[in-house]
Amino acid sequence: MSDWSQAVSQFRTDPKSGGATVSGNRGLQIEEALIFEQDAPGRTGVDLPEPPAVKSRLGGVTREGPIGLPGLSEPQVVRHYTRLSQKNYAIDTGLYPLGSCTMKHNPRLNERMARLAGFADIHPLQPVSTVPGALELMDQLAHWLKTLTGMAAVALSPGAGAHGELCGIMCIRAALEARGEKRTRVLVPESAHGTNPATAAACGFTVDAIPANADGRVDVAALKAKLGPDVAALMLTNPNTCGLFERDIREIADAVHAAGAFFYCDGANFNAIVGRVRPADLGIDVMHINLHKTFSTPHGGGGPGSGPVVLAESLAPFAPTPWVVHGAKGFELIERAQGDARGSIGRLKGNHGQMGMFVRALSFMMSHGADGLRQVAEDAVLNANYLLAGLKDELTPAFPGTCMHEVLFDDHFLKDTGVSTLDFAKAMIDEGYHPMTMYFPLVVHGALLMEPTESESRDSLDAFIAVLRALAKRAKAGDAEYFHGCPRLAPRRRLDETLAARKPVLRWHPPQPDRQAAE
Amino acid sequence: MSDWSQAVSQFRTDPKSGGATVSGNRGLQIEEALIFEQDAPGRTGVDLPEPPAVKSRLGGVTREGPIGLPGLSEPQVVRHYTRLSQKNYAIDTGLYPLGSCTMKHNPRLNERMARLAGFADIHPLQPVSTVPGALELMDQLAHWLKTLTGMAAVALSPGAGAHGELCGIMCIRAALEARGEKRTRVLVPESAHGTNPATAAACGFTVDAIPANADGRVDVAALKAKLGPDVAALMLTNPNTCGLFERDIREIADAVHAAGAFFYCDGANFNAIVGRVRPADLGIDVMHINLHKTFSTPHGGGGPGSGPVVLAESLAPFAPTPWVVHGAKGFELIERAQGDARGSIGRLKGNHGQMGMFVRALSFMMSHGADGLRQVAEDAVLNANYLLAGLKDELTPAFPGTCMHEVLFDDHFLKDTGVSTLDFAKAMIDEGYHPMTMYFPLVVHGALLMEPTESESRDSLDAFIAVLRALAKRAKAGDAEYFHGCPRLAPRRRLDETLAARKPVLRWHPPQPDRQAAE
Amino acid sequence: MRYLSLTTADRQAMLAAIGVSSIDALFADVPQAARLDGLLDLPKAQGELEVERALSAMAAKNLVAGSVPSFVGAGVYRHHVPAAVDHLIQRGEFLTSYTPYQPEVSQGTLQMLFEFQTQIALLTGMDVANASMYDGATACAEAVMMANRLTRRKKAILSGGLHSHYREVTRTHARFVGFQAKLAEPDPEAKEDLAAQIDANTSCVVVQNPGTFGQVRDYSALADACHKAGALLIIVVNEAVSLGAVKSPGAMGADIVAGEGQSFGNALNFGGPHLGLFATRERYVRQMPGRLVGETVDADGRRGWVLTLSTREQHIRREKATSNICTNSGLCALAASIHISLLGEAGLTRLAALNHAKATMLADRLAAVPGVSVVNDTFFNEFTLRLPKPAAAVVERLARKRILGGVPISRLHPGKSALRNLLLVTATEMTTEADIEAFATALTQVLS
Amino acid sequence: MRYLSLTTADRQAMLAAIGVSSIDALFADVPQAARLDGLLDLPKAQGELEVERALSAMAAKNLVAGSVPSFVGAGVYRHHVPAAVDHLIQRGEFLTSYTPYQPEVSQGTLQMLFEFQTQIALLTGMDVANASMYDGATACAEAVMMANRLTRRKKAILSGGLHSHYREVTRTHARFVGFQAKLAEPDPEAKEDLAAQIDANTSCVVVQNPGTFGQVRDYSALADACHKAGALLIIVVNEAVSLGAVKSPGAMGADIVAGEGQSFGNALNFGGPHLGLFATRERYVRQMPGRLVGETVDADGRRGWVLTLSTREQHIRREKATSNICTNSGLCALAASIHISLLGEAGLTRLAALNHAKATMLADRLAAVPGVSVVNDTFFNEFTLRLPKPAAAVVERLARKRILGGVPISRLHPGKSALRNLLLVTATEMTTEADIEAFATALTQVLS
Ligand SMILES: Cc1ncc(COP(=O)(O)O)c(C=O)c1O
Ligand SMILES: Cc1ncc(COP(=O)(O)O)c(C=O)c1O
Repeated sequence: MSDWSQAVSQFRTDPKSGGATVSGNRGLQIEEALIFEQDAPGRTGVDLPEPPAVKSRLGGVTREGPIGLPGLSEPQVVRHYTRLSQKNYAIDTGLYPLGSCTMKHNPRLNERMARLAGFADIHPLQPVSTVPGALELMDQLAHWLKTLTGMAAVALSPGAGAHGELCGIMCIRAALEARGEKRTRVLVPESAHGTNPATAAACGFTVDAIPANADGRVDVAALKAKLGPDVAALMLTNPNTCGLFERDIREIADAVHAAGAFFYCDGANFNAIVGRVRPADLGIDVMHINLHKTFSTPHGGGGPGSGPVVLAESLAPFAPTPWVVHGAKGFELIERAQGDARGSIGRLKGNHGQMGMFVRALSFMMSHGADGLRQVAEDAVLNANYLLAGLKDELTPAFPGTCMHEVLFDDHFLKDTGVSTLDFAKAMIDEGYHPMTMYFPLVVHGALLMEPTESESRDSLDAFIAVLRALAKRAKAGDAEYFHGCPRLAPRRRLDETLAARKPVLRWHPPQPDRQAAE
Repeated sequence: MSDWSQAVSQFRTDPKSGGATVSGNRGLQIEEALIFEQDAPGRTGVDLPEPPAVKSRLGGVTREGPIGLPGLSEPQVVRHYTRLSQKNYAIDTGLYPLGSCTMKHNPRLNERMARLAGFADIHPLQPVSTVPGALELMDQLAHWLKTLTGMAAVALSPGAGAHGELCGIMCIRAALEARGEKRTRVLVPESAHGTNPATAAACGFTVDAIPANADGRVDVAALKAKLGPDVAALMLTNPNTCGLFERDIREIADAVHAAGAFFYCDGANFNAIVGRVRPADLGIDVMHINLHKTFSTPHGGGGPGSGPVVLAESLAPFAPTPWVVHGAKGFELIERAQGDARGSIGRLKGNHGQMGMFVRALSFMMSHGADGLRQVAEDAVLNANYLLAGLKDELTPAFPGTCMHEVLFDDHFLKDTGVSTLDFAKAMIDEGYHPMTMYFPLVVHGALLMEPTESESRDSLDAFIAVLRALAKRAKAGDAEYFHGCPRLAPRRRLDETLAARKPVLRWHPPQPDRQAAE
Repeated sequence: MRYLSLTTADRQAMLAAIGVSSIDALFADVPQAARLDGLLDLPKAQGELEVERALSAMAAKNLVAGSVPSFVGAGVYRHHVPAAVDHLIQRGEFLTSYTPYQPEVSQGTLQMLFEFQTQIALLTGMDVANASMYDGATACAEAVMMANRLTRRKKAILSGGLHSHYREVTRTHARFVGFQAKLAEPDPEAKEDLAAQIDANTSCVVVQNPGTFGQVRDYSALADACHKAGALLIIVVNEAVSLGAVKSPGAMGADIVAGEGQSFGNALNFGGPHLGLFATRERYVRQMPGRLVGETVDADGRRGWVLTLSTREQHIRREKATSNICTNSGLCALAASIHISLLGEAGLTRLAALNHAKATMLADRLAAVPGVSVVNDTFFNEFTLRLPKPAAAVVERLARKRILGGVPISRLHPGKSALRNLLLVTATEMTTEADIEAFATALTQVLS
Repeated sequence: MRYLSLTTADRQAMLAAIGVSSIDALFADVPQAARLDGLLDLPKAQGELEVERALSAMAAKNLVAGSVPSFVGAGVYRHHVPAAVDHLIQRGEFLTSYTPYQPEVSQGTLQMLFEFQTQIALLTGMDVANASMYDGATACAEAVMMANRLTRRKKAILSGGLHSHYREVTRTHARFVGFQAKLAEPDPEAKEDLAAQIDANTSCVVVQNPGTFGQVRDYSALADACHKAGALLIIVVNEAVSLGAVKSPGAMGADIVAGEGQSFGNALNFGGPHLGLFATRERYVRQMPGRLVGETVDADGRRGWVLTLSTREQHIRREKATSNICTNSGLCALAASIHISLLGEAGLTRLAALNHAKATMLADRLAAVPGVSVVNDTFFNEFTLRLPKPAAAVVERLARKRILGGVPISRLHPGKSALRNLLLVTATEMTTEADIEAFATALTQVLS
């Protein structure tokens, strides 16, 4: 290579923008090209034996031409993903106060348990007689979930919370059909998570929004006014997405039931009440549980999750297959909507659900026990209220009083500062914190929703409070420009989302021959 | 807490020194207190059952008062070490050109193999009859090492390279004693690693330095002049620490042997020749092998290593116990200097050596095979020479010609720039590179010793060359001040080593009560 | 409790700082009748050792596939996953992060997903792929619903060669979402003529390649037929390794590819979590479900990645979203992407060839067992056997001999007497000659 | 080859850039006669799957301690290591870094070692500890050599309660380094009077606590005796968990503590790698072997850590160094440090109490086996039994019953008939009541 400097040109930036190095790297923050840009033809990170020569049985339906995958060695691959990982924030690296997401500690024991060969290396379609331990585990998990919620049955197969919602709403529809009713409306509070209306709509229902009252809860009068013979269900999150317990929930449940509708609860916030309140005692008919929130199966940068759905007696017969049941000779697996399961809505997912997540969740539950889980709820709520207490005079709480496991602020404290909720969040990044959930729920202006979870220590909360207070002071002191430029210290500064959406580049393309020549 | 800002005061720095955040964090680079500063009494990260009540059998020899260990939860501990890890450079994160250290890729397969319960969960003192697979593994490893080196025997137990040196020199002394000779001097080239003279001295020998000639190799005439009846051994590194093959090595061996002395080879650089040259064919009598270099067992931030010693027929009877031998009923373990092993120097280490490292090394060898290991040497040498070719007109090679697996530069290219080798190295840190070995070997001025290993791709070398060239240009252009201030982008700027040595603070102490009050 | 960071003293001090006298005060909004005073009837907290022992005991009751010769496939495959994969996906920065909503501190996940999208697009021969779905079966249902939206039609024709779970999941959606799912008869010989069934209401035809009976077909003609009728062709791939050898769905003219990516980087896990794949043509991208990562630049002009086109998604569009999906299979996508990166072009094509060769050897050997014949004229790494007896009982007896002898078709399509004697068997690179011999011997015994 | 990053094309291009025609040119300095033209007689490269299968087959031949009731200790202990430990030590930034020579990019390792040094100092009751040695036995030999340097004397007295490996390693050093190692008779009852043996040439006395026969003693009086005679007291601890219950060596007046830290965070590993511990008084620090991490500040005044006092070490002092040690046991120290951090004060004291309670239960039960008596008047978690028969054969027969019944003293001290019937048995928190019962039953059978 005659001009070596080309070898690093990709990442070099304008020195004045903080990229004062030749390589574009900044100490341990190292730039990393796409795998496709690291290709050398023929190279591989996996050694496989020469395949024995056989006559092809593909019937001539063979791939023509190369796939286009790059060739890298194992050292390159390990380094690539190690470097990429270092560009992420994570619970393991710091407080992750993403409201509604319950980013708690993920115990490594659970990872080890999920990797036991007896769980990880069994096939969903090997004879049921060879997997009694797997069915036992599913049954145990079901037992814990039913006991914690007070519900009659649980459908384990949904793949995440939204999938659980789909499951619940389908069961409701099936129950209504079994009654011979065709109801068309589902009531959803304005503060609900987007999956709630999306689910209801996906199942063919009209979504009817119910407003919040001044203290951040369902307006019961408005709700009652909307109830009627065409209402199939109410979908309510409790504690709700403002971090508040719906204190009129039993009255709401009674009204819903009186109208002949079902009461669906979004259980994403179950962490606030686990072990202290059983949803069944609140009049709830069906609720999904995000195992990847309350029961700590890792989020993994976007899944996998697991969204079991607990069901009251009235909805239990409609639960999707497969069912694990206690048979004469031990556990049995009913895979089809027949026999005992003839009322089932049928299959919602391939195989038997997120087994790997079941193991982790059960390991979490067994580790905590009945006592520890109750303490989880209490500590989660205590931590959120401690944040509220530490911040309430500097930030503006959206609603008066205490909160549950998460605390909601609005952007009043930033009024006339020229600093937006987004700017404030980006300044938190430079301070070493992942921002809270922003602009959600939609019911308050410029929402900042913070959920510390029970995992955080008091020291950790103290430091977080100190930083947010200092930032709020700085914003109020008129230093808007500072905020507009944040983050400055993260792997990237603010990214142009508009450009991304306007001219979508959703995959890598090989450089055009002419561009290549020019380079 | 009335003044929240105390919660982050520990890490806050002067804004002008780049620490422009309240927390002292810089985006994903997060400050982390000592575990002792995160204590809460009674807290623990391990749940153990209440011990059954028993009558103490400690005879009253019980601990008085608290130990002083801090109490942290598991989430805190996981975050603590995750954050600490992020303050390290590693092979997994980038090129690690530390000359003489052979920082190559550490395959994860080897980690998995070492953790197989059949290797990791067996006790060194459980009956030998219950561990035939362990002895087989040791025997296999010995077979590979003997075949690769052409030597008659191997002592597996030494804990690292320096321990292997001790083993080798002790065997030489035992052999001399067996011959009834008491020789007192050991010859060691000036370029040798510090462990060589330290080892010889530890075994009671006088160390006699031999100079290098102008082309970076042993001055054979000077060597011969030093040989005599009181010389016990020559300790030579080959390829030597200048990255050069001792081309007169057979002449040297002959001269050493003619003088009745033994030829010890420091095998730290075996990576350069594995599969292409057998040390036995060079006339070497004994050599240690750093499994944590050539055979890729991970360095782990300072060990554990493993330093098996291969021995010629003449020294084999003196090898330390334990020995794995082929007995009538399969493998046997001789743990004492008796029977066949009656000439053994005895035990050098507890138990049977670094089994965990043996598994990793054998896994590495089997993965590469005879063909792959030869390619390792070739690629290691090729990569080093490619660096030399890419840098030789900008930096100053210490010696003319090509090199072996590492390339040595001196600091001539920095002459009159006001930039030292150390400054240059610290600038590399900002560029995202670990510095090379510096100021070693001692035979050239301001040495820069670079060993890329076979793991690096050509792209990686190209980028490295480009950066070093740019830095060299910058130094020559007179920008000394830039270099003196480096690193600026690492977790810490230059650390005051003089202060550390002058007023050693080697452990944490609880804050003094009066200081506490003042804070 | 090892996972809780507050001490009793902390709790007291914090309650004081909050200004309440007890934790109960913070639960004051809970209706009196719903407050649990005591503990629920569940075990108390346990240490790691106890939990480990209890769960290990459960795990030990299962017959581990890797401990015996195993020939079970049918959409879930036992491939060798390099050790580096599991090592890397366990890095806390990947494992314990959320969906990358804050791109400045999520570039790791975002770049990885962008690479994953590209890999899947290349493998399937399509323009774009999303960042994953729950699994192949749900991806299939979503593909049908996307076709319904695109064509504004409401009838899907599902091949008899499509995996029964995929058919059932789609049928469940059809009932509740409100469209028609026409399920063709199970078709072991892959002779069905779906083109003939397309009508003006047909939004899409769904075929699987290799089919669930193992047959390999070129669906180019079917693609033409679909397009002529204004319908879309959806091709399902659930053995993703086949894409290293078999003509890609894109090359056949598929409009949407729905698939299962478990074969790359993911363990059997008794069926989950697995990895839904979803790819389509560029022109359809705004009707795609799921997350998409796109390239952009930051304030300094540096390349970077963000979640994009979110106006399709529930958190922006709510009831008008293309799907309700939120959490998907990010970490499984990472595992797959790492495995594909390790394989590269050379590794994947060899892996596919090796699978095919092993299956061929298996087929030849089993065909020699008296009474056994191979149904398939074509296959990649699995195929259907016709036995002289009901397959379910045979598999049960093989299991007692510690051989996992494949999937009886009756497990997938119960109650169909014509299929009762069919057995689906699979070989991968993990299959040894000794495994094949053990299987053939045991099968001979069981059948005689 | 998966670990090599150069392709054939790369190699060609690079040779051209270097200006040589073939790779052989770069090996031109190798004497002709020593050049290997072909490949050595060793197997060729193998894939992960093949290597994994071969090594797994070897591993499967061993009796895994955790799969049976196990009572083997004698310096290597089977404790429960929390899953977080192995997870964290496998992070590439710890696993694949070198000795922290460049402190600015090694603060992770350095801070961890500083914490480790503090933990060990606290546990042993000493002022300072180093960053680790190879293992307990080599640490013991180094401690003796350090005492020799400090006292300028050359005679060490080694207790009969010191682990035989430690005694032998020290003796090997004595022979070649040139000092006298006086080995007291093995002393199951811990009745020896070493104070009486101290003379004007004695540099140190080395005792182990708990001793290798399990006895616990307070060595305060011996410390006084040593100091009066100008000698040093070295206390060896090889069951580090005992420090959670037993009076610390520092409190007894030890000058140097050498020990084995494997009990914390490290697996049995058939005996290695383990973790040498080394602690001493502040005034002796400049004669310490091994790495030391010290606190300092950086150019911005921020606290940070560096390797320090390197003028003791081989890379600076060469033949005048305090020891030749270079690579030590960094990652094992990390594992131990994480485990100790997880335990904390509360966890460690409980762990120690639990070990003691289990051992007490075991001793009471085994003492009830006909013909068996407990030798010890005191113990922590292991003790010596006197059997009516040679212990080695008993252990062999127990192993055939799948019980690892401890270490026959004859394995540590062969050829001493008085010790032939002695058996050293150990209990830890891993020992269950069922294990104890199984052991007692089997021992009863074997002895009857
Ligand atoms: C309140 C609420 N409901 C539903 C969901 C959707 O759950 P999932 O992402 O598991 O599909 C979420 C997830 O963030 C949520 O916060
Ligand atoms: C040339 C040389 N010899 C000896 C050693 C010492 O080896 P170890 O650190 O394994 O004790 C080294 C280690 O860096 C070395 O480079």
